[in-house]
Amino acid sequence: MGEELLGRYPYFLTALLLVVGLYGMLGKRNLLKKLIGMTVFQTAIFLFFIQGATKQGATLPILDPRWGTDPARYINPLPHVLILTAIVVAVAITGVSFALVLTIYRSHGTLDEEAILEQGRKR
Amino acid sequence: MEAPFRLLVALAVSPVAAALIGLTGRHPNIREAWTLLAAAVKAGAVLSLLPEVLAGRTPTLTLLEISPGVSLAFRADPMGMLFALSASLLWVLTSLYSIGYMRGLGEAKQTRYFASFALCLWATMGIAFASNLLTLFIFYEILTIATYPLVIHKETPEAMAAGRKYLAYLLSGGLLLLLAVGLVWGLMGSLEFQPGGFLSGDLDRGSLLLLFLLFFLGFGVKGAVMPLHSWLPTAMIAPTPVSALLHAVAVVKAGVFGFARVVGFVFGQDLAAEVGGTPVALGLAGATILLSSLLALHQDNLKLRLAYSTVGHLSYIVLGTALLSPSAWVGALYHIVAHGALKITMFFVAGAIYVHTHRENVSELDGIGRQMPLTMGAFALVSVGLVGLPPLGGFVSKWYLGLGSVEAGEGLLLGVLLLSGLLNAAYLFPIVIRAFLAPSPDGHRYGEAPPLLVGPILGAGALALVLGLFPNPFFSLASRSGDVLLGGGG
Amino acid sequence: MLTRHPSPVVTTVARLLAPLIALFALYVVAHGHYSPGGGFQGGVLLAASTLLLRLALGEKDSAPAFPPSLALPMAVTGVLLYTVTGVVPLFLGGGYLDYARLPWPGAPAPLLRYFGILVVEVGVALAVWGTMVAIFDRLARGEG
Amino acid sequence: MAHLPVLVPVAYLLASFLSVLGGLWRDRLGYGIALGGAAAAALVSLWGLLLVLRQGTVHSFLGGWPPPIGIEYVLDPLAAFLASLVSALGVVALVYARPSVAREAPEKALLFYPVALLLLAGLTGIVVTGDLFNLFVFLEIASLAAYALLATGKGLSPLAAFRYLILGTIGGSFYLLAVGFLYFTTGSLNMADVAERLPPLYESRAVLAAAVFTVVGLGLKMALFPLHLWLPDAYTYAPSAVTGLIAPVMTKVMAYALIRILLGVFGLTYGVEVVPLLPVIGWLAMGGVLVGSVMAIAQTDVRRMLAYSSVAQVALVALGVALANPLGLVGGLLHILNHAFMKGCLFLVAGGVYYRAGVWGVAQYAGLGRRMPWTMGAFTLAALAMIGIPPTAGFFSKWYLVLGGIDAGHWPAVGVVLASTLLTAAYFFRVLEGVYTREPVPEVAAVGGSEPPLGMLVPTWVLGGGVLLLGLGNVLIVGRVLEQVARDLVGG
Repeated sequence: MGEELLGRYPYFLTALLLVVGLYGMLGKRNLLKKLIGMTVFQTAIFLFFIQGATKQGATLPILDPRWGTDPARYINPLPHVLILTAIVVAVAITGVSFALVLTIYRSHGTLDEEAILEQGRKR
Repeated sequence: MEAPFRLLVALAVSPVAAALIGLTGRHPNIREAWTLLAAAVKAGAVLSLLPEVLAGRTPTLTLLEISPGVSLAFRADPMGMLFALSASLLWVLTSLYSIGYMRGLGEAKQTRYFASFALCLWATMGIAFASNLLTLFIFYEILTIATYPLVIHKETPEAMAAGRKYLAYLLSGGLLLLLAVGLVWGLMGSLEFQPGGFLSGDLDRGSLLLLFLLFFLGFGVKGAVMPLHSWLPTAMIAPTPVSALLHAVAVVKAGVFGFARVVGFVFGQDLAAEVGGTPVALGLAGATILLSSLLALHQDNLKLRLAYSTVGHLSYIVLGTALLSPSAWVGALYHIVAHGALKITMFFVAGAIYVHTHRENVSELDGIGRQMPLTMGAFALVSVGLVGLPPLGGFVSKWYLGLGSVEAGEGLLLGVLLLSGLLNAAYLFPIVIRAFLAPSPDGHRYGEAPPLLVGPILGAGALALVLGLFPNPFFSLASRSGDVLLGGGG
Repeated sequence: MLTRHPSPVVTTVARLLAPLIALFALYVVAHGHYSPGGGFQGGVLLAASTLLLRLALGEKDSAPAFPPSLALPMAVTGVLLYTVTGVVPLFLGGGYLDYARLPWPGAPAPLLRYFGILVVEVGVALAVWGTMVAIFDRLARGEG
Repeated sequence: MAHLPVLVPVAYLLASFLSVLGGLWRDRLGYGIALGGAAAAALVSLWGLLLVLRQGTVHSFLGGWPPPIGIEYVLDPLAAFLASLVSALGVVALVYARPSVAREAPEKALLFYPVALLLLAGLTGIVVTGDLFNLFVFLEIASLAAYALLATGKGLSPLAAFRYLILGTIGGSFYLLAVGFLYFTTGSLNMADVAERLPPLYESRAVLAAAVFTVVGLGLKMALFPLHLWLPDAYTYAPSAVTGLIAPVMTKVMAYALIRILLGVFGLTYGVEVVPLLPVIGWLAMGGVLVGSVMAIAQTDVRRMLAYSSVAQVALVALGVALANPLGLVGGLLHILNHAFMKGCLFLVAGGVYYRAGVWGVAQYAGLGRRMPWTMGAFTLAALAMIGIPPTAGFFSKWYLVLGGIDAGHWPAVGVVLASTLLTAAYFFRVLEGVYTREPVPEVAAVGGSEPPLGMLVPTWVLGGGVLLLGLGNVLIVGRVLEQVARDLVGG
């Protein structure tokens, strides 16, 4: 049992980060803290992909004359490529969310969700 | 012209008219001309189909597929013809009357009124000629929606409340029907009407009974079978021509007609008897006949009294259908026509009195018969018919209904019919007596109503008389339908 | 609006560092198609060099190095470069991004693939560079 | 032409970037390019639909690499059907947007059209891609564009968009997580390939995790009850041109993605027999229909009412899928199409009313029937269709859903579909009563309130007329496209 847990520690770390991120996104009232939570959340998923690509005793997926084309010698490059794309997506989302946060701050003067809603109701 | 084309004309003329009415709403004369023209064309088209139907042919028209394996399709069989003919002939009279009534009262939003009216008649034709359940259902729902603007026509809070009640009742009824139609499709994979029914006898009895009750309740809402009737008296807030044509002929009859269609062409006599749903229908219909007559006795408002009377007479038709005996079937179908002509006359009279004197309560009608002799004379005549005495149309249908209940061995129901005849007399004759014999309370003398109102009254009254003296061709349509379904009658 | 950093140490180091970063970025872009690197990474580094100047010198003084109005058109041009390189083979009977079908007379397919991907990487680099700078400029000015 | 499927999203992308450049130079050029690109994409999609129906599914391999190595784009009947729907509605919305954006968000006009095209690129990309990860990328492109567009309104609009962004990102990330689990268990990202490799792995816990994350992630994106909380605010505060573009198609495409992955990749057996995913979705959907409709009745703002109604209607789509039989799926898919037209029309009407009368409130719609007869005529038609009055389109999706429910013997589902009719009637007749029987409120009477310009009225009626034609012609779509699709996905 203990060994099984140890063998899967990356999963648990991923899950932990996911939960931390989710808490930030849903539990915090400050919009910027929500964004921080979102970044943690996304990073957790990136790490999940990266750890899934690793192999014991393998190296970077660049053709090495010593190993030839033996797939066991190279880590799986595909998840890295996927995550590279996912990072681009995440950057774009973060950019848009920064823009949104700025707009909100300029029109409401606060980043506290409840306070903004209160203002919105009054108008 | 080919028969299918005439069938198409009979159907399509109304929506076209509705569109034209909407577009020419600013010119009342042109607008009313469209109504009259459409009514005339429709009646003509339906009449032109009559010889072929009487000759035993069934013109059909299939438009387009609306669900895989089910088409928007129509057929003019005797039963549908009977309903379509009565509705379209009475539309001509109602159109004339409407113009007199609406102008007499200076009503607002007449464009919406006439356009909705045209749409209602369109839906009624669709129901009459539908050759499968889905087509019937589609027009049934269109009828529900098209009648709504007429119910709320006055736009007073009471009218709006009546409209909501109307929608709540009828849309719910429509849902039961939709479920029933869906079940039929699920069970049989077909929705085409077949004389004698198309539901297979091998089906599980429980689901058949459920199906029968769903159909009964679904159509029963529109047919105002108690305890589903309460929208109808409320809807009497609509202008009188609406009450006359829709709440005595088209809408409510669509309910009972649909029920008859389902009993005859979906279940068939044998299966309907076997399933065991008919006692429910008979019981509720019988109770409705008596209760509504008793309630009618208490109504001082003339239109409400007529409305309760309508509730009762609709159940005559339900009763006749559910008796499953040839004579009762013929009587029920004939009552669709006969009651239509009788009741529309009565509503016309009520409306004429209202337009002319602004009175709507029975207690205010003392002596009015002497001032409006033609109007009240017609009322007196059709009262006799509605009670079921010769020589009017009501006698023919009640006679066959009575005969049918004897055939079916339901002596109790014969008693119900006779008792209700007495009750009819009890709530109708006092009106006539008051109108002609009681002294006028005030000195004000009213003359006869305007010709545009009196004309249709006399026309409808005459039709009711003709239906008693010369029952054909309606009677032969009814008995042909009975022949096809139940192998006998008349 | 960002202003010039008061310390000459910061401004000088930034001005020294920025071209080096940009140079390294070009190397990364150029190597992307057969070793680690590529348009995206290179583009981010290029953006980093620009942003370093922006942070140290402020928007006005860094404008000669990279005019703010250039960012959006550059980003769009980069994407177009990518997309057009992808679409051209489509009209020449190949698939989307099928570089072997690029219309370069006489060039063998492997060479076409080699340069096709390079063009795409350059497009990506431009797009990333432009986008990052555009986002930064807008946020720095406090626009949504 | 073998590469048709790629062309649609790429056409949008190209047009989007060109229209940025064009728009920087001349505002009208930017709009012209955007509209031209959208029209071209719509033509290509429709052509693709005809081609696919005649010749069968078209596969296209990016870069010439066949799957499972390369990314594959697939134009099958379902994809072609949805791509046509999305792109056709895109054209309608862009035509409408011109006057509407100029009125409601003039300062955002420059970037509106490129971002709208980006949204359409994302949506059509989701539709045509045959690759799980590529779907994620398009999902996020579409969502990003949607966040940006929805934030352009006034008042709480940016906050609503921000909340949508947070929840949408959770949804997208969950989906990405699901893709990760699928990739690590099957070693492939191609949908068809994964579908082939999955059956022996049905008992794996990783596959279960993938399925659950897919349902939750895409459920968030499609606003499946109880994950719909972002939707009402987002739709309420956005400019009408944006809702007119997003409301009809966005959640539907997400529903499509769910159908694709749940039925196409995991398969019916997995979703029903191995793990009761579809039944659970069914019960959630039933809750959504009821809650969404009841909430819609309680609203005083027309946009909010329509938004809650969308929650209910998307749930109807999900319900059709969850019935897991051909008739139910046909109903659900047909409802995607029908609801896009009905709800699009209603939102366009709301925008038209705001354009002329400056009001959003249900109560302030009073008396508009007389002042804007054509606009309100379209509203009435679409409202009747939403209720499900024959022969409008809405009736027929209800009809197939009821048939599907009966076929499955799923009586609660049948009851919910029927009950939704009454609830929908309740909130629409509330509006219609006021529109046709009351006098205009003073603020409306003061500004007049005539018909909106033709640029808005024509798109509104294109959708309104579509509601009627789609009803009468539903067999054309059901018989030629949907029945085949439903057979392929759920058998029978």
